[in-house]
Amino acid sequence: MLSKIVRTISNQLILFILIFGLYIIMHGHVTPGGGFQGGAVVASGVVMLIAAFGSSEIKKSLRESHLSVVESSGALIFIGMAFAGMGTIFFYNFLVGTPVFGGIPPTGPNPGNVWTGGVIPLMNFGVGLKVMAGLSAIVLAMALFSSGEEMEE
Amino acid sequence: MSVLMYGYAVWSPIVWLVALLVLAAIALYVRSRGQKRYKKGTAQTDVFLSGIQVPPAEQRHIPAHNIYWGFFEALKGFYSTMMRPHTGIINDYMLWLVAIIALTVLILVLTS
Amino acid sequence: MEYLTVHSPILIVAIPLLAAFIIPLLSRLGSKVRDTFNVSLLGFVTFLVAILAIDIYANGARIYTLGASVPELARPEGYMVPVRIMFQVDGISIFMGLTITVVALAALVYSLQFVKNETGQDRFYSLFMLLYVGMIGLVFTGDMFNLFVFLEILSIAGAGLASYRVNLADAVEGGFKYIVISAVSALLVLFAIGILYGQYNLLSIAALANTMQFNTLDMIALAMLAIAFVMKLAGVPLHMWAPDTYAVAPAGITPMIYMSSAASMYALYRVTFTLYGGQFDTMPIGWVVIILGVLSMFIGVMMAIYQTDIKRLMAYHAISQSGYMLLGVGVGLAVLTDPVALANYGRDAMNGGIFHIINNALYKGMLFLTAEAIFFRIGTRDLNKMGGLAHNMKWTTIFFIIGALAISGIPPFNGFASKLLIYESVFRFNPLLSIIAMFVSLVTLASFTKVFYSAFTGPEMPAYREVREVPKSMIIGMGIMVACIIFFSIFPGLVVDTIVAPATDALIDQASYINGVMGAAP
Amino acid sequence: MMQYIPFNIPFVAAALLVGVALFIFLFKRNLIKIVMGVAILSSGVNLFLIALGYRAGGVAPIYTATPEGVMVLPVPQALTLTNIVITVSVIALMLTMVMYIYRHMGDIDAKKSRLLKG
Repeated sequence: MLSKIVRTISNQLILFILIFGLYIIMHGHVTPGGGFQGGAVVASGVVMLIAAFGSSEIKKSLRESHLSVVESSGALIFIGMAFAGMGTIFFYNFLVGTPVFGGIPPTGPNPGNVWTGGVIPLMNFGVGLKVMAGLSAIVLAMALFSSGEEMEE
Repeated sequence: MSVLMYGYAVWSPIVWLVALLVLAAIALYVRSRGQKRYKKGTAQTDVFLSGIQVPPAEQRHIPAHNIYWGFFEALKGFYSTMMRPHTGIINDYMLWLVAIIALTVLILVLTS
Repeated sequence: MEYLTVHSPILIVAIPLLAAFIIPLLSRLGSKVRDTFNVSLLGFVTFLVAILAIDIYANGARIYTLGASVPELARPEGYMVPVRIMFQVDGISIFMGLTITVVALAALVYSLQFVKNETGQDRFYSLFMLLYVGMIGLVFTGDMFNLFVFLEILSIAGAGLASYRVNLADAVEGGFKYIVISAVSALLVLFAIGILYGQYNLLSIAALANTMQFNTLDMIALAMLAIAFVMKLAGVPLHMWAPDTYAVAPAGITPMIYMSSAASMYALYRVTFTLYGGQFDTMPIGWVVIILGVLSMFIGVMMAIYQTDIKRLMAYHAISQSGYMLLGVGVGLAVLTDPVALANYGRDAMNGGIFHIINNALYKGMLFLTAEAIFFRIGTRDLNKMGGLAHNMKWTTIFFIIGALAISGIPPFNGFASKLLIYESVFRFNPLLSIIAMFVSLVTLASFTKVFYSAFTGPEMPAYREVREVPKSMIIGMGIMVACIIFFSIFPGLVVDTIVAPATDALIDQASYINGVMGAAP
Repeated sequence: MMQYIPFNIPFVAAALLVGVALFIFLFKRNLIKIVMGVAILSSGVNLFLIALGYRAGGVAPIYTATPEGVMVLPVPQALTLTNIVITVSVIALMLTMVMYIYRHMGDIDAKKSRLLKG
């Protein structure tokens, strides 16, 4: 556990890291970035918390079983989106042209329209959930392991 | 359906099995002509080792490292050569990988 | 039914992938629900593989393009080359798919009781499904990059499973060796893919094969691809990781890791025959494969007879048997450009080599399972400490005898049928190779006699008087394999005609593979 | 394009990275260093792929708001991203195994921490 200054600042900073990570996830289809990158940003926030508070403190609030559920549901969202196109074909982008994420990308210089891309933003969201839970679990497990504790109760 | 006919080979497991059954019948017939004085539960079923005290079960069984002892003794040079590359060190595995790739590139480039 | 037939190539891959992520959620409902789910799901996938196989043997190779409007649309309007991720399933792919699925089903049933008392079972089954996805995806995929991705999936899942029993020091070591060699060989595959992409700007196997020029860079790429796959399939002298990993992996996983080696062998054949074949003299690369095969056969078996650890011994036999497959198909590869020799003996040699893949998957997988059944009951893999187990483990002994006779090529078992094809066709290519193959078969029998004698025969040991037969699900798992072995033994002609000959034709006939994708090109 | 490889700095850098990785695999016995070697090999391959897709003066391959002219190839970038993700998981798995090996054997030298050989 580091000093009080570090702990207070990281407590404030984690909010911004979370928002930035979620921003990268949700804008993955119009700007550089996406599910993996945003999830990695969120996981880096977890790394900061582990450095500031120590792994055994973080273990109390981030439980392995919860992370496992989030990770599995992220993967299920991704594959579920692929299966949802099974009416036509696997991975078919069935949302194109519908009111949900179905907009047509504008051409020419523009700030980008988030309401486009069909299933891709939803898949990005699933991947983001999986990566943030998975990477957080990995770094937490390694931090606990090196301090001689086990992750599972 | 059961016969395998490719190239020169003709292989029919059914014919082989029939032949096996015939041979087994002959063997069983020969066996049935033998002595019938064997009785269970008497001294006839005990182990006999030229009158020496029979050792207990775990000493009577020949363990695996003694089987084919002469074979390994005769091929001692071969096996010590074989054991040298099998070090169990991951770096040596990688060395073989790199060396064989280089050799294959050489073979392919030189022969074309 | 029609719908299932059309979509079966992707469903076979996607359903186990979905299951891999449902299992952690489902195991909260209890282990019985999860086990029933796993077995019924893999049973359904087996059914899908069967209907896909029937369709392919009736109507020829199939293409499934992800994200297109119809599955057959490999090249959208106005494109000269395929642009989408694509599965291309032909005779050899579905042959490997059938082999992998049968082994996976038996291994899963076997594992149910085996891991019953271990922790982390939901992860075990998740990784099991991922390993299955990796293998099936590897044999179904139609483009080079997904070959790499599926290779990595099966490597990661396989390494995780190999070191599943992390409380044992050697298990972690075996898993670490497996992941290092897998990661390095997979990255070399990616490097070779990069070289090919840099020249042709293509990733699809069919489109690449269509434009292949075979210049020096292509040769380098071929060497990297081929040798990386040889590393994954454990051909001598790149075999040294295999005994380490096979010996420590839990039961049920050893046959699966062995099958992932067979899937790598498929990738080797796919690259040498389909990607490169036809346009150049295949004699040098054919001889490379033959020499690797002969070395694998000979050194594998000579090392096997020397071992005293039962699973290491069987792992060296797995290497040695891989040599037969490399030898058979290597002869076919060497004479690929010579139609007379190919018709005379090349095709028969390839039939033998490919038939040996499925035979060996069955009996080698079964022997691994019997070895682990012994470990399950007496807690050691050391042959020196075994003895007299036949008194108490009757089913295991019977299964072991069948497997040992089959692997040694004793008639009437299926091992003899495929070895006979290899002997008599390789003899006309080069008699010396055939003689070595027969000698290896002899030593195989000798070493399995050693295992049988030291583990099963002899007086009943006092230490093992309390040993009982293994639980029912493990016997059923081995029984599935034995049933297949006996079926294959009695009907070798049927098997070769229905599933092996189409696989050989699919490998030789590069043009139809290319036309499947590029067909309508003007 | 390929004939320019010897004079192309990114390709030289990629070859150097691969060479460094191979050097580590062959001569460094420390298991952590072997893991680092895998990471370096992966970086080398990534750099190679990215450099393949580069077109002199090209722009980012985003369809909206694209100016006239050539684009860099998007496919190698997709390959690289996939490879990065895979490498992360491979390295996490490897490091976990190295930690277990250290816990069991008390050493991370490839020669001193082995049980399986022969």
